[in-house]
Amino acid sequence: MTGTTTRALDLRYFAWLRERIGEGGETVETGAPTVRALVEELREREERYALAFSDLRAVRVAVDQELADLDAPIGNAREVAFFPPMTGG
Amino acid sequence: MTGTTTRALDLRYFAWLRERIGEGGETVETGAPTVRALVEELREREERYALAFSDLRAVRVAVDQELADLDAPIGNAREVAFFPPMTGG
Amino acid sequence: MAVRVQREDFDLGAELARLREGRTDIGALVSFTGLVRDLDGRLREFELEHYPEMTARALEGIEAEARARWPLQASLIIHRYGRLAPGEQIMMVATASAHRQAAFEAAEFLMDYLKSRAPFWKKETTPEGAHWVDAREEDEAALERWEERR
Amino acid sequence: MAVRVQREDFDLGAELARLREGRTDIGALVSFTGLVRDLDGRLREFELEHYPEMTARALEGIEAEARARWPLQASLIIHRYGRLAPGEQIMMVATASAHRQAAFEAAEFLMDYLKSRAPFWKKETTPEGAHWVDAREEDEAALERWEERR
Repeated sequence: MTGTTTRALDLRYFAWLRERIGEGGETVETGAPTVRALVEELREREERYALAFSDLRAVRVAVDQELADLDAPIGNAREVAFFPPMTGG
Repeated sequence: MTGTTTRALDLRYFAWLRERIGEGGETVETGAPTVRALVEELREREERYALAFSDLRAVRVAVDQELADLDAPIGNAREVAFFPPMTGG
Repeated sequence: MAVRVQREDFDLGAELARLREGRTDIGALVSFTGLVRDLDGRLREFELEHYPEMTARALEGIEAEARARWPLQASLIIHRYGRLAPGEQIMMVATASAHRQAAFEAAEFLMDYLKSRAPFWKKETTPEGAHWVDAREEDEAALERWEERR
Repeated sequence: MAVRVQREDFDLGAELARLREGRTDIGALVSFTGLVRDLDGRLREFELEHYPEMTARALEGIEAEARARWPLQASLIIHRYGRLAPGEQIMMVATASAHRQAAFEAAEFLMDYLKSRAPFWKKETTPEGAHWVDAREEDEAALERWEERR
């Protein structure tokens, strides 16, 4: 993150992503421009993140509570959420 | 019906067929081998039958309470019913 | 597994509750209810004539066909006859299955057959007079999609 | 025109009765109810996790999409979360329209989207342990039929 502006971002985890990471959410300081870059930062941080994000095909993302793509820009979003494919209904 | 054996057959009429013929049912003596032949007999009998059966595309038939074709044999059936296309549900 | 033909109204909620009562093998429950429509407030009378000796038999045949085609845990058809008021319930079908697709398909199949193959006739009276409701060509056409799959 | 996300159970019959109360413009009312299945009696716990800040918004988006596609007189989505017992109601959708095709299609559309696009996750616990229910590939595939029609 050298040279880039960082800012506070709320992260949320659900279902087995929450269980693997060990918490339902946290606030991080990040300069990641996209969700994918954010995931890379998290993976490098600790083993439990690397494990939770080991298969990205099994991970879904919401940016400010709207479903989004892994390559979505984070922009001025306040909250990014990670979870497995949904099983409503 | 000369030369053929006739027998008693219960007829039933529903919806506008019942209204045009003026009754819900009757018992007739007939030797008609098929429903179509029976309809011909009725048509010749009285004007109200000719009217009710003027457009056979609008007439459905049940023989002994099972949907049947106009050319279905009457056989040993006890009851033949005539009605317009059904509008259940 | 039940068919009822009756003059009286029915309690949709109670029927659906009874269908799944004490069971844990149903994942999906679908219901359809047909109601007397009166868009412009001009409907004076609505009457359903039927062919009593044939009706229950026809409905049971339709239900048996649905149960042969889809894995249903339960099914129900109730159809009324006689004079009904605007907004009243005309009939209902309910289908219960492990998964939603079977429950939805079976309910649609039952309705498509009921529309064109159950011996009921609807008569509406407005200030202009009485008329028998025409069968809709789409209803006959709707049956074809089930024929293809046989 | 209503979406509810709640821990408590709901009264299916009362909800359907309320939907058509005092109305005469509804010809067809379709409901779907999802229930907790436990075929072999081995389900110890069933839990529905959700993303509270997103759930209502997601359901309202799905409902608005259905109302844009079909002429619906009324619609309702209720989805529960939390711990549920075998046989309990998980959720319901109801759609009301003038004709049956619109009501059926809209209900199926809502269900297809709810299955894969509403932020709920199911966890089942049996004597062997707990596991998160996998999304079914058919459920993702079911969405495609609605994409084509756009």
